[in-house]
Amino acid sequence: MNDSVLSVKNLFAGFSGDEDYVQVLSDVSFEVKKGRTLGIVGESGCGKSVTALAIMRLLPLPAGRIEKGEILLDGENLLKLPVEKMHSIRGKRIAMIFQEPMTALNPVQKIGRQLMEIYSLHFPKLTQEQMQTNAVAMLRKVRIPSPEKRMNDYPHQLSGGMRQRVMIAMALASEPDILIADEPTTALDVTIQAQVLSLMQDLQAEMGMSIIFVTHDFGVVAQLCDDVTVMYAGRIIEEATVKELFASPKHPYTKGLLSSMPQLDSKSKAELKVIRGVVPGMNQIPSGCRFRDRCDYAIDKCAMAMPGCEQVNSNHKVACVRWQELSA
Amino acid sequence: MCMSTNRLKEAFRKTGILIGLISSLTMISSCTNNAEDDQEVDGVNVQTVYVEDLPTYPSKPLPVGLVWETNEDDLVYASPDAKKGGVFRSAMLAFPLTLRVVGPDSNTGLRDLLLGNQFTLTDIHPNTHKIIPALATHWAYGDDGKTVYYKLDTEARWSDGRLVLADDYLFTLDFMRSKFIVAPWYNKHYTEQILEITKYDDYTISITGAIAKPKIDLHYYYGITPTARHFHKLDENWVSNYNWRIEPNTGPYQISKIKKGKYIEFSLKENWWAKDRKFYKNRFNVRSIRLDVIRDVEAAYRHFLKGDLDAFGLTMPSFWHDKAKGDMYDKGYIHKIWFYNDMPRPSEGMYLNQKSELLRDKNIRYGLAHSMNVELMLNTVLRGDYSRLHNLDTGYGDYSNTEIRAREFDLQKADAYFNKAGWVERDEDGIRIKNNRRLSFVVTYGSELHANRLVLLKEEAKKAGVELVLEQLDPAAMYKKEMEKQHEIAWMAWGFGFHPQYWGQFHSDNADIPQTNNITNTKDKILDTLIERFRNSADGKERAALAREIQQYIHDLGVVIPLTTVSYVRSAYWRWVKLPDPPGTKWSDTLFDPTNGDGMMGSTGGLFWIDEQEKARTLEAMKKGEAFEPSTIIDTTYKTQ
Amino acid sequence: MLLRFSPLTVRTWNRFRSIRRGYWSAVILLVMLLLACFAELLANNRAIVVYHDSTLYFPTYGAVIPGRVFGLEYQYETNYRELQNKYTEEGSGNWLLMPIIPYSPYETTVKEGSYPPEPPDLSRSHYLGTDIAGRDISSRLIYGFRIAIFFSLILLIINYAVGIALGCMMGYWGGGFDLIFQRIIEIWSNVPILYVIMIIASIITPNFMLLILIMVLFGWMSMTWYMRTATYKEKERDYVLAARALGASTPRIIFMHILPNAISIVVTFVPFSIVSGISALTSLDYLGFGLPAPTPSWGEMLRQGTDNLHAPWIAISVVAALVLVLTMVTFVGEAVREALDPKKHAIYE
Amino acid sequence: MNGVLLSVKNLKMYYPVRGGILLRQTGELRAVDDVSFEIKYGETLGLVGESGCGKSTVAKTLLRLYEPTAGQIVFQGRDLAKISKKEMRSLRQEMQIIFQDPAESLNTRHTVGSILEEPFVIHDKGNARQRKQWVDELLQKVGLPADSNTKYPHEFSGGQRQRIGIARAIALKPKLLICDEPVSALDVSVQSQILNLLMQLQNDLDLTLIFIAHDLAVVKHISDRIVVMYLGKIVETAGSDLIYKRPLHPYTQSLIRSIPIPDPVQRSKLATIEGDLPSAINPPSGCHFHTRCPYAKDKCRTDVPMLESASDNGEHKIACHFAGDVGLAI
Repeated sequence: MNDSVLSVKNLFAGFSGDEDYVQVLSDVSFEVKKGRTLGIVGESGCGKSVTALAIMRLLPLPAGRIEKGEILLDGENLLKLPVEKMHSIRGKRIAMIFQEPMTALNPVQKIGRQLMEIYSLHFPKLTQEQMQTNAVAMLRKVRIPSPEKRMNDYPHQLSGGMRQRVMIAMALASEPDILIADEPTTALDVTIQAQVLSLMQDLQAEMGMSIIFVTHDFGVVAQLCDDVTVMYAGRIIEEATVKELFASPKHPYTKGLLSSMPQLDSKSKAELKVIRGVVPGMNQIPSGCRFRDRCDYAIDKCAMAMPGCEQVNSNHKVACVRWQELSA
Repeated sequence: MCMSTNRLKEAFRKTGILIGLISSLTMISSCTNNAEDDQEVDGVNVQTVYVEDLPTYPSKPLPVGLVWETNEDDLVYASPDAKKGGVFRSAMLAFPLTLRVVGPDSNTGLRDLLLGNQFTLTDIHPNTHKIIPALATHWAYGDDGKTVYYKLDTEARWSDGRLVLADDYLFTLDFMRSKFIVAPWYNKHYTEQILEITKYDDYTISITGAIAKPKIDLHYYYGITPTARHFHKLDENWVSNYNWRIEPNTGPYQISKIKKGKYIEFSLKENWWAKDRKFYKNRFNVRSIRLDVIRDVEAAYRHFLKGDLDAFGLTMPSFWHDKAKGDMYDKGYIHKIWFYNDMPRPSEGMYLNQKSELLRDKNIRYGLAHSMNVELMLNTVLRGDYSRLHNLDTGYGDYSNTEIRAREFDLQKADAYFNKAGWVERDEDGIRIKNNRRLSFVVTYGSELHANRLVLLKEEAKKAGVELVLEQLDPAAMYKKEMEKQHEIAWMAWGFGFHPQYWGQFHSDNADIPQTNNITNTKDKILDTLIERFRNSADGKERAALAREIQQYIHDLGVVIPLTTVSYVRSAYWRWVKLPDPPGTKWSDTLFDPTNGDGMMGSTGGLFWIDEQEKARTLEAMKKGEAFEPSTIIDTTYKTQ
Repeated sequence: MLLRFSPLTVRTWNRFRSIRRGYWSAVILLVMLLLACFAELLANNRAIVVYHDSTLYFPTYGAVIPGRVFGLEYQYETNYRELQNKYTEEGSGNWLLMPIIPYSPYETTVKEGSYPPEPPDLSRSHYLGTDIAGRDISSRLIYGFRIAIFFSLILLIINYAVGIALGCMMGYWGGGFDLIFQRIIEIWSNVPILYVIMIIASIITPNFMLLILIMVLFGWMSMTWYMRTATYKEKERDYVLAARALGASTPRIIFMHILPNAISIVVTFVPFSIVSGISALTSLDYLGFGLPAPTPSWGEMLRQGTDNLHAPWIAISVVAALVLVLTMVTFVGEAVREALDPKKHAIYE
Repeated sequence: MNGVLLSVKNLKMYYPVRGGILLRQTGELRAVDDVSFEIKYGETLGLVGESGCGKSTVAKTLLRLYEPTAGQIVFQGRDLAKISKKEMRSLRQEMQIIFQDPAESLNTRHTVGSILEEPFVIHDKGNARQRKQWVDELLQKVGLPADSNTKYPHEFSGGQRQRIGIARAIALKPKLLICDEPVSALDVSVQSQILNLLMQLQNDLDLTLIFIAHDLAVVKHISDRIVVMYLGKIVETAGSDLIYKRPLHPYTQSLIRSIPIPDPVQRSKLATIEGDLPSAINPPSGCHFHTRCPYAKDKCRTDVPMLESASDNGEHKIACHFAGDVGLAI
């Protein structure tokens, strides 16, 4: 199919706490393909944000640490790059937007200035006027009304949705190859979320970058993504194209999540299907299959070893020892 | 605090200022003085004539039958060996805000040098304490006991060459009474104390004071300094106009260079009119005096050690004992001198307020006196530098009763007195109690310096069963409290004067009244009579006898526990600075004042000289590292105790 | 119910213990504090035990025992050091035990033929020498420490009591009350405290409590400010709302809910308040506006030391003591803050 | 099952907006502006809208956690807006609230035992032994381990903490339980557990629920009736199935259409309305929604629409000048 822009291979990462080291990512591998959107789904604490940060090499030091693995951007291992080189990749080739735009924007600088700073950082040859023009154009591109006027606003003068648009504008200003979006719409209302999502779709169509979209919302995934990776407790348990995954989820966890969500057209007041128990903390993960505590289909074998990813078909992988008999 | 006269105020001020100077001053020279350079003055006006239309005063006929006196008989105390020349280099802690000697901001360190060059009518011989001629050659006394007639020296000249005439003295009265000088104390003194100055001719005047006094006192209390009529234009701008004008003077030196904020230099006048007068000959020897601003005493001392200053005061124990050591001393480049003088002392003591019921009991006062281990204090915290003050009025010559001995630390005597007063029992802290009351007194004091001394007394007093509670106040707050008679025991010292004073401090007229000096609240009929007789007598001998009697009486009352006194000055000086023998006078409170001295306490200054050959030799030797004999002089010529 | 520390508290405590220098500083300080409480047994001119003619005496605490009791000829307090010498000479079986430092902080001792200050002299048990009044420096250091630390502890307690009470009220009630006190605090905190204390101290001689009161008068604001903010923040939180929804009364909300949550802020500030208390007292004493003589005081010793640099043992002793104590308290403070709010210093490459 | 438990009439709750050093009132924020609705015994009323629409304020005003500016809150025949604080305090046993963030709403310094005991302590019920027993029962009721009472809230996961919050809310056996976004902060897998628990407790304890959420799917699942709010006003109310199947107000329509459907096959363009929620301090004139409404006409800019019946039985109400016309536009 398409060639991959970014591929993550056997990534292990974690944090040292007060007393011990907690491994957060365990053997994470996936590929991002050119011009496509990869959704990373999972509940809080499953490691999806850490994955995003690890790609940017932005894990907070000294606690955070990447143990091993490779992150290949066009075949070049980012983890081996010198720090200065990484600086020029960040923002330029891989850009990132966050859940809370307010905290990602500098509160005491006008947004125009912050946007122009991106240009001066990555396109130092531009004149001041060109930067100004580009910045306004970029704001217009993210559908901010009267962008010339907005250039002079401070972040707090904008609404949440507007701020997220500014973030997107800043991220896309340098025309990156990859945009990492870490739950960019979670803090927004549905109506605004819808606006932002459709904006991102349009921009992707226009600019052709790949997107890694981190979210916990399967609805968003279904609407936006081309490929999906489902994470649970620091591991990838299933990956497939979006249609494949929704049509025939293989992992009991994926299935459980999908069926436990109340749907608009489901029967009101009916008891919902649930996944038993709670997401385990990173330091209380069971041996073997990490989901087996909560899995209705767990058998002794599940406790033996961590199941590896098995190919369901060319577009679908799953990490469950019983996927075949369960889908039968 | 007993500022009853102009001179005393001067003296008092001066003492304060000198404390600063003594510890920091002394001088050396930058040997670059080509005699009479042009006056290099920085923003200072050297013009001396501002008044064209000189005030003149009418003269009266001189009364007949005056008996003119003079004094050419007393011994000269300057050294015939003195050589002229050299620059005496000294320091001041701050640059003055004005060159005026009266009016706002005039109370500067420089004022001493300025006044030391403004002669008065007569001086006092610092050893015999008799009157000697200065601007006046002869004097006579009126029958009223308060008027003195003066014949002026016809050769006396202002520094700009003009003659000093009777009108300059009469003008002084106008000047000092003027509101333009903004000096209320002087206004008052020259109105209330000095009643009249009369001109008889250009060289004869008389001064009439307010109260009859012994003859010598009349000079001391009513003698004045002339003021140059042609210099002072009195108007509302006087204060600001005269900040930086150099006033003509009659003394040996006049300001010759000023660099504002940096230094001031005085030069010896050529052909000074009094240079060959008996008591001024061989004095005022240095050719110029250079005063640099050095803002810190420690820094000044370092300059001194480098040879930038010629002498340095070591009266403070820490300097004498600890800092004045090392190579420069051991190799004899710098000499040290400890010179005992014999002059009135501040009356430092613990003043017991008899407003307190306990302190009204003489036994308790005596007991307290015997509980104060002043001897231990002298030998420990004071390092033997101070001596016990036995009589509050020490150093007044005839006026001091040298028989009186302060009550010594004696627990048995203390015990006896306290027992007599009924304080026999002791509480668990070992303090005496009577009717549930502790024998405890609050001692109010005003200086951090005294804390260590008091602490020691406090601990020792415990042995006698007395508790002292220490209360340190800011000096102003302490003064206020004492003036309101709110203290129990005040640790303080009265300044000294020409003669002791008693009415203010011990007469019952001033007891129990706020804002008077009787802070012991002494009310004693017999003492009152003695004091009144002392006040009313104009006979020096009688007064001296009365003073001694009063001192004994006050000692017997035991209302003050005399403490300590310093009876010397100490200095270090470079070996090229030479001193006469004896190195100072009875009344010398510094050996290195290049001018006439304060005039309040005799004509003591300008006795030393600089030997320039010696200086060259010394500098040469220092370069080569050759040593001289080290020298520490302890001069006890005038030591009394 | 089972007494059980909240795991949060336990974790905080463990974290605190794991910060070694803070933990050990705290331990040492506590020991010092405890020893200071019994300073009379460490440094005193009174004997700890006297055995005289078959009777045991314990003179440390309690009334003065006059010399006569031990067969001496005076009525004032026994000089136990001399008594000890006398016993040794007599060999009569009487004995006494002096504290390690056999000097009170007040008494002047003189050595024949020299003047104070005297350098350290082990043979005379002046371990750190004497000051310019001939008083034993080690003894004065110990008592000075006791005064300084208790001064700052009491100051802290009163300051915090006022600050917490007012701050809570301001934060909880808000409105006019808050507004008025905000302005008062703003104005009041612009008063230059040190100058005011100096002025007051020069008019009246402050004693221990008075000095504390004066300092409280100008020192309550900072805690008020923090508590106001904390309360303001806490009272908007859902658990307070939840308590109100349950019908909890205002006092219950403040004391059961807001205070325990806001208190961690207070705890963080405690060590630094102690440091500032000690420093304030020391500087006041240094300038001569603190506790009256002859109170043993580090500030007064510091001034003696700087005035008498030729007697370096004074300055060295007191500077070392000050640096040691203040550093240790600061270490504790650092550790407390770290334990309560373990923000790992994050950097990004 | 049929009587009215709570009836809200013309409820207004304005926050004063203050400024300047003396904090003078410079304006007001109309968080709840003339809201009326009724809840029957045993019913679940859903309250939806974007953040800032005033739904949470309604909840807190009902409990008198905020003082209403005007209007009536008639609960079992008594107007809560008028009774004294003391009376209100005892009435609080009858109505309870669950908050959005269980971490925030539980005092971290208290053990679960003391948190659950607090309602009894406040209302002075039972002795220590009884309370202990009640706490155990509560724990069991919400499905928490029996040994939870000595633990502290942070030792639990988000879902469990919300269970603690629920246990505390039902401790005094209230009639009305207000759920203020109880599942918004929870993980997807836990959300359904809590929803199930709430529905089960409603059954067991005859609870009447007010369920507030911004997730229409969740609200629709649990509610009998739904009230849609926009800028402090009710724009539409109807039975939950009806409002989903036949939303009449353009705002409700866009809300529904904004929800991403978890089905990649049904992918459609999402965005339906432009712009942001206007400020409640200076709300738009006329119909507050006109600035974002694709059908807005002149009348909408001037006249405020009333909430009027749009169905025969009066169950379906809508505040729109052109209800009939735009209703078909979906």
